[in-house]
Amino acid sequence: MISLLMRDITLAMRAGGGFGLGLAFFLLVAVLVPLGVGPDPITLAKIAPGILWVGALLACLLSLDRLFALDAEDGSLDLLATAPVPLEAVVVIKSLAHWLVTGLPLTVIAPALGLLLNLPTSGYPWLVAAFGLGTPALSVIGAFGAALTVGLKRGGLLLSLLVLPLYVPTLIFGAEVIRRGALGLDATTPLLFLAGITLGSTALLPIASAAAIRVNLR
Amino acid sequence: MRYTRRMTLTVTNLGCTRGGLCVLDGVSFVVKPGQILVLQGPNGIGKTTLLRTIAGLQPPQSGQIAAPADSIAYAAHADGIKPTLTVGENLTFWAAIFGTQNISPALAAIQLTALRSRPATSLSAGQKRRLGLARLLVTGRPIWLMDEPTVSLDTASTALFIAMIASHLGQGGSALIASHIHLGLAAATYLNLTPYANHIAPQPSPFDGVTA
Amino acid sequence: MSIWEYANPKKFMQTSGIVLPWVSALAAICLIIGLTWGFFFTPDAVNFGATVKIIYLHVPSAMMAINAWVMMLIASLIWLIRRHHVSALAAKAAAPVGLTMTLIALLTGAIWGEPMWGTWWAWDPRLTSFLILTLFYLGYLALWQAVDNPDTAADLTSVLCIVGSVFALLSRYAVNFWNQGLHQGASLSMDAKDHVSNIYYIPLLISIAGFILLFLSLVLLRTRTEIRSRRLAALLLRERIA
Amino acid sequence: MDLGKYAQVVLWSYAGAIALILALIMLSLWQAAITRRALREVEDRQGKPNG
Repeated sequence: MISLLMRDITLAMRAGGGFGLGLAFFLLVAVLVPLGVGPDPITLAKIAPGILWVGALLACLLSLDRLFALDAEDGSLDLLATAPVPLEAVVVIKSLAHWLVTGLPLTVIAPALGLLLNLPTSGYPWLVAAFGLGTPALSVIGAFGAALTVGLKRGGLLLSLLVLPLYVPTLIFGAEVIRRGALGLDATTPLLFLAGITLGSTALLPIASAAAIRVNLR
Repeated sequence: MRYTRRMTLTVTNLGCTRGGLCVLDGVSFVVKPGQILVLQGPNGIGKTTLLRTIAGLQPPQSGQIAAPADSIAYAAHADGIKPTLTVGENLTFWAAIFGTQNISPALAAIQLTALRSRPATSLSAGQKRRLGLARLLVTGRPIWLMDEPTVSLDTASTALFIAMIASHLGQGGSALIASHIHLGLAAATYLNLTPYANHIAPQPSPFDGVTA
Repeated sequence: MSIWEYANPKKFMQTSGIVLPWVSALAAICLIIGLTWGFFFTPDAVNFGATVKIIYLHVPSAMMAINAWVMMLIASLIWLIRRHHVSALAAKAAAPVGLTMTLIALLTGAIWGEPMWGTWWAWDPRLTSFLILTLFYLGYLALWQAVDNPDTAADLTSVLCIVGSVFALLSRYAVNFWNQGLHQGASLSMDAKDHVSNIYYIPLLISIAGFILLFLSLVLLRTRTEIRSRRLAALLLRERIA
Repeated sequence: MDLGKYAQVVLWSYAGAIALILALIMLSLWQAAITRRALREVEDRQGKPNG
């Protein structure tokens, strides 16, 4: 299974792998919003948690529809399905690879973008904690959406419509953690909810995703 | 490498569907170790569907497929090769998935050792096909299901393919090949699927008897 | 898991053909009685004035919006486990009705809230969770449209419905967390019927019954249409290959 | 039956809700009719109504 992880990461790193895509998009969102909303630090500070999270959601969504579609096109998905490897494990590994390539880098550069949005200093540790615990859920839930739409023609748009409502709990709790952190309050409760959602979806969703892939391979 | 256990594939009275439509019905055959069975029939008769059903990618509509667990290796039209990875990386990946360590014998068998570190994008269609066949070698599984293996292979590669198959059979392996052209394999038995094609009988639909 | 199980759409068509006229007639009666009684013959509430009359639309539609999704969930489970085509098509038929009920709940909730909250849309937790439910309905319907093979579509939408239900529940409580809530308190609580004094209570019961029967008749009608279109597709398929 | 200052609110709610319900009913009936007509047409063409 490690070989699948390594392969997916090398694929993402190689030319055309789309490694920097999510990061660039996230940076764009963090730059465009102040241009749209105006430079006033107070308003920016207030909306910073929400903007960072919505930016992270969309950045993840960007690279998700290729998650299974690439393998389906060149036949790897069929061969993986007949390999001695459970499809659920394949889904978990691909979600992990997607997180390492997209979610983790977002968590690393999020503080820098927090500066752009004038996030209060007390918010930064909570920002990193929220992103670290929340972005894996984005990859796992996104993988479920990608599995549902793997065989479809215009799957990309449909994927967003299916996945964004599923992102709502992560978005709300994630933004809440940063908002409370920014105000200097203690944000462990929403953080625990966030972690709970991530762990729950990582444990259960791959089963649904694998079932969806099997249906699509039929 | 010798295939330790004797692996026989037995298919009895198999019916399979494509897009909800029953294309083949009542197909029965046995592939013993050391045997090749070539499925023949015009395009669209359901050769690929039959192979996919036996490989387990889709449920059969009727009939049974009996084969020891983990004994079937499936090679489809598409070879599952990542263009941005090199030949060696592609094969090492598939070897790791199937638990094989060393890929050099497989590379040697299809004479791609020289291209080991070349990215797969620069391979010709024939070389890609040979890499797909090499993948079968690294699976270590005795029963090969192959869908049109000789497509886009030139004469030299086809000869290579035949030699590879022969050595596979020599070690107790077997092969079920779907091909609309005659492969010229000496030890092969041929099965024409036309009699099993199912376009005459009307499809039994769950919605029969529903009227306006 | 054979391709189709004995679920007899033909028998469903016969029984639903008999039941449908009665259910729709009863639905019409209940709706007319419930709404006219509620609209014309109930006094103004002490702090709500005439707007109390909107509960006869908001409460039943809100209830049906949620019950429709629950029904779709059960139908999806039946399809996945027992492969009954009728239940898969019933789930597909119920989705637009559930969506309409959600839109009605949103519309009446927003309009009703306007005098109290001073704005047309106040991001109140309960109304917001209906907004999220609308997104789930849209996603579900879009997935049905996007897949051509009906059996694959039924499988995929069933899996989506099951996963969606869990996340809809999660969103429901996450939304509470996110905003302390402007929603009407205990004096005339939306869902707890026992707070409603009885002069409003009887017509409310009737209109709820009316909405349930309306939902049933629409789902029966739409399921029959889905079954007929599947029958049509099967006949055309035979024609094409014969 | 004086609706007081909230008349607008109540009337708009009822009008909107009833309009949505009627639209759904019309859509469902229309779809039912179309499918039924198409099915009858194919059945006549194939001459075997019970399949």
